[in-house]
Amino acid sequence: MEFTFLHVIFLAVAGFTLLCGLGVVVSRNLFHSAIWLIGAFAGVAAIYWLLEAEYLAIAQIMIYIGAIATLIVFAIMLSRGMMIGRAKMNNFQAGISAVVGILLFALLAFILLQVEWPVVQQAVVADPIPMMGQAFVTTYVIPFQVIAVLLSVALVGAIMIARER
Amino acid sequence: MPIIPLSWFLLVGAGLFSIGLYGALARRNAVAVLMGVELLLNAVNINLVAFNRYIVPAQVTGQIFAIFVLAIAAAEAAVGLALIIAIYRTRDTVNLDEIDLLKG
Amino acid sequence: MNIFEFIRDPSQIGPWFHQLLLSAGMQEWVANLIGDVIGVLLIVGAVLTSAIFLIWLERKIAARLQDRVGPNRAGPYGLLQTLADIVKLLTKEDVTPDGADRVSFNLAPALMVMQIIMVAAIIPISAGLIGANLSVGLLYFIAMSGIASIGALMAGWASNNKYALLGGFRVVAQLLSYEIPLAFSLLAAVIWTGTMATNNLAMQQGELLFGFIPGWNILVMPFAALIFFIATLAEGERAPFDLLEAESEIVAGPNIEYSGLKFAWFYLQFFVNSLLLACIFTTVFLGGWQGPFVDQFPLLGIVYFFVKSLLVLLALMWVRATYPRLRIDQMMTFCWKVLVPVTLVVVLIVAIGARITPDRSINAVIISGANIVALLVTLGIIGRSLRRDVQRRKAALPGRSTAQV
Amino acid sequence: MALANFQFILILALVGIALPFIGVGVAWLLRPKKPNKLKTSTYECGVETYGDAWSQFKAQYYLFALIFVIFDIEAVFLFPWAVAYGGLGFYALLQALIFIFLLFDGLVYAWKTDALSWQ
Repeated sequence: MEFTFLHVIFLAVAGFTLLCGLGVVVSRNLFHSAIWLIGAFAGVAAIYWLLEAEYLAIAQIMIYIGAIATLIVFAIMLSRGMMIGRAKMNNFQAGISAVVGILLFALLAFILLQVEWPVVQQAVVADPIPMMGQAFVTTYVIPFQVIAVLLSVALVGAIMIARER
Repeated sequence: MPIIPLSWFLLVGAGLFSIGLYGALARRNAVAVLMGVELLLNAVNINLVAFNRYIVPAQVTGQIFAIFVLAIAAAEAAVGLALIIAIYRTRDTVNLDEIDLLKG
Repeated sequence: MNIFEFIRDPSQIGPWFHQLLLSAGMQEWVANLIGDVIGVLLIVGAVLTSAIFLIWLERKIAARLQDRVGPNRAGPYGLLQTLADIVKLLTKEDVTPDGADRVSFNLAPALMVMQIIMVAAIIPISAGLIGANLSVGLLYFIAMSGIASIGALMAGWASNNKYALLGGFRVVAQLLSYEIPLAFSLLAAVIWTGTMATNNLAMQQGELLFGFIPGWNILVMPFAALIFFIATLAEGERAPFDLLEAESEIVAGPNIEYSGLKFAWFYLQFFVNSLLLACIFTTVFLGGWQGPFVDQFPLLGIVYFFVKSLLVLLALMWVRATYPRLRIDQMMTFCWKVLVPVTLVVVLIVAIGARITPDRSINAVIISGANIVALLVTLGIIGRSLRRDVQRRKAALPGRSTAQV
Repeated sequence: MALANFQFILILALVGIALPFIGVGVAWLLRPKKPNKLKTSTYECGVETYGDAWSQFKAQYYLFALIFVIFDIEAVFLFPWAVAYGGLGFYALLQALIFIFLLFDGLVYAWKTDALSWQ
């Protein structure tokens, strides 16, 4: 296999993403966790772009960084004092969880390096965005409408729960 | 033509999934657990898009699935954080091992 | 390639330079990398130099509108004022307050600057003369404003100052709220033009309706353009929506604890952001670089583009220098109870109108008419509810004149 | 094409995030550094600072962010639809109308429960 500049970019992006992911779970300060999380989201967006899914990369930045991360930061700030590193950030099963995580990664890595994936050597479609738009209102029209229902139910539910009475 | 091997992307996905799992299992704070869950969903999305790119590059199925996952993740975060705020308001804590009302 | 070709069509310079590097024996990826780095440096340089000019322009125009002189000491017409300010800001002591969170305190201004530099990449100043003509252009622009709100929130939190945190909350609430009408008025334009890529948007607007009217989106959907303009005022944090720096209430917004160059970055973001918003308005609604004879001489596109953008920017400055500040409840109510529903209606009008007849010109007239009707109806409803509001308050406060209400 | 754009945007992002730090570094060489207790204390309009700022804030802000998130996702679904709209039939318009209507519902609910008015 030839090692190109693209591989270097990929390794840098992947390393950045995993580093930020680790930062999220080990940081003692919850606000710093949120900042690491934003970094991880940006890294995942870059990975999407490397997979030539431009639209998804931007949707990731828009929804995860622009919306979900903001929500998380708001929630952190709304709950006073919970972002200052208290004595314990982890619960009693932290050690076991770490072992489970490492074992899971080893298992997954072992499996997916064994499997011979049926990779197709082909360029992506030239213009995926209209294809997606079309799929939303034809092939995937039921999930599309179910998502609309889900979103409005989530909106109603969350307002009901979070409102100050 | 894809240059980077598919397994590299899958490895990143697996790594992020394991990290997210650790975060979701080990953290005490409810918001931190939620962040771990978001990492899990992201890891799954990487796999969806990678399979789309390498196995059915002529279609956009994987990307569409990933967008649905994105939407569901946002709904989950919105409701989850609303719950956390409501619990914080009544119980003055967001540590999951102290929220044990159902244990009676 | 001869020099006249360049002058006629400056967008040829990129491919020409690429060929030059390749013929010098470079590998493909090295040539690409060098080309990209030069492009990036050009964009960054353009952002920084435009900021210097813009700050002077804004101060001068605001002063003239308010019957003052404005900067007039440093250089002719005070042109060197901004340079003097830069020297001052560079040599100012940089104070980090006690108890500040150092990581986020330093990261916040970087995010603000990153946002404007990223957005500058998708501005087509002439046919094909653009940093990156992304197929997701407009959505990319919307996504980047999310980075600015994270930056503001970070700045507010990191300062460990109550005013800063309150300012951060306010600015984020404002940016998020007004992003919805912004995004949906852009959606209306995308429905009509059928593309999100900024350069293609400008290109599409070159079509002539009925063979002689320019097909600019502002003519097809004046109401959507107006909504976008209002949302622009809020996204640019300009009066009447400059609540975040309400000096009398919360001192200066999330950047209160910043000094020296870090403050300068916030300042720069504010001014360049306005220019970029004006550029996006020009690209989406005013036909971008379109104008007479632009097909023969693409260089003219640059002139047209900058004239249009500066006119929009002038309108933004005019509003800023003229109107008083809104209260936060008025601002949020106006966004969610007026702009958002109305924007959805405009999207529906454009979506339905684009399908009524097979002839685009006739559809454009129908959409345009429906837009104006919707605008008048909206104004009527707002007027009636305002009158009712005044009457209710008058009834609640007997014996007082209306002047105090 | 996507990858060529990616490289450009990546370099742009890196330069964009590095530039402010470079600027601050240059300023660090030039500026005076004499912090004292009074200078680095938190600004609070001349009065002594009481407590830290990391205290609790209104849930109202969260509600607006929440409604924003829902509409943001709606935009992500509707933009590809808008790009494809020219080549789609009447059915596509109908489906999008239902989609927008369902979310409009949520907005109406928020309006009716007064979540949209600033208290």
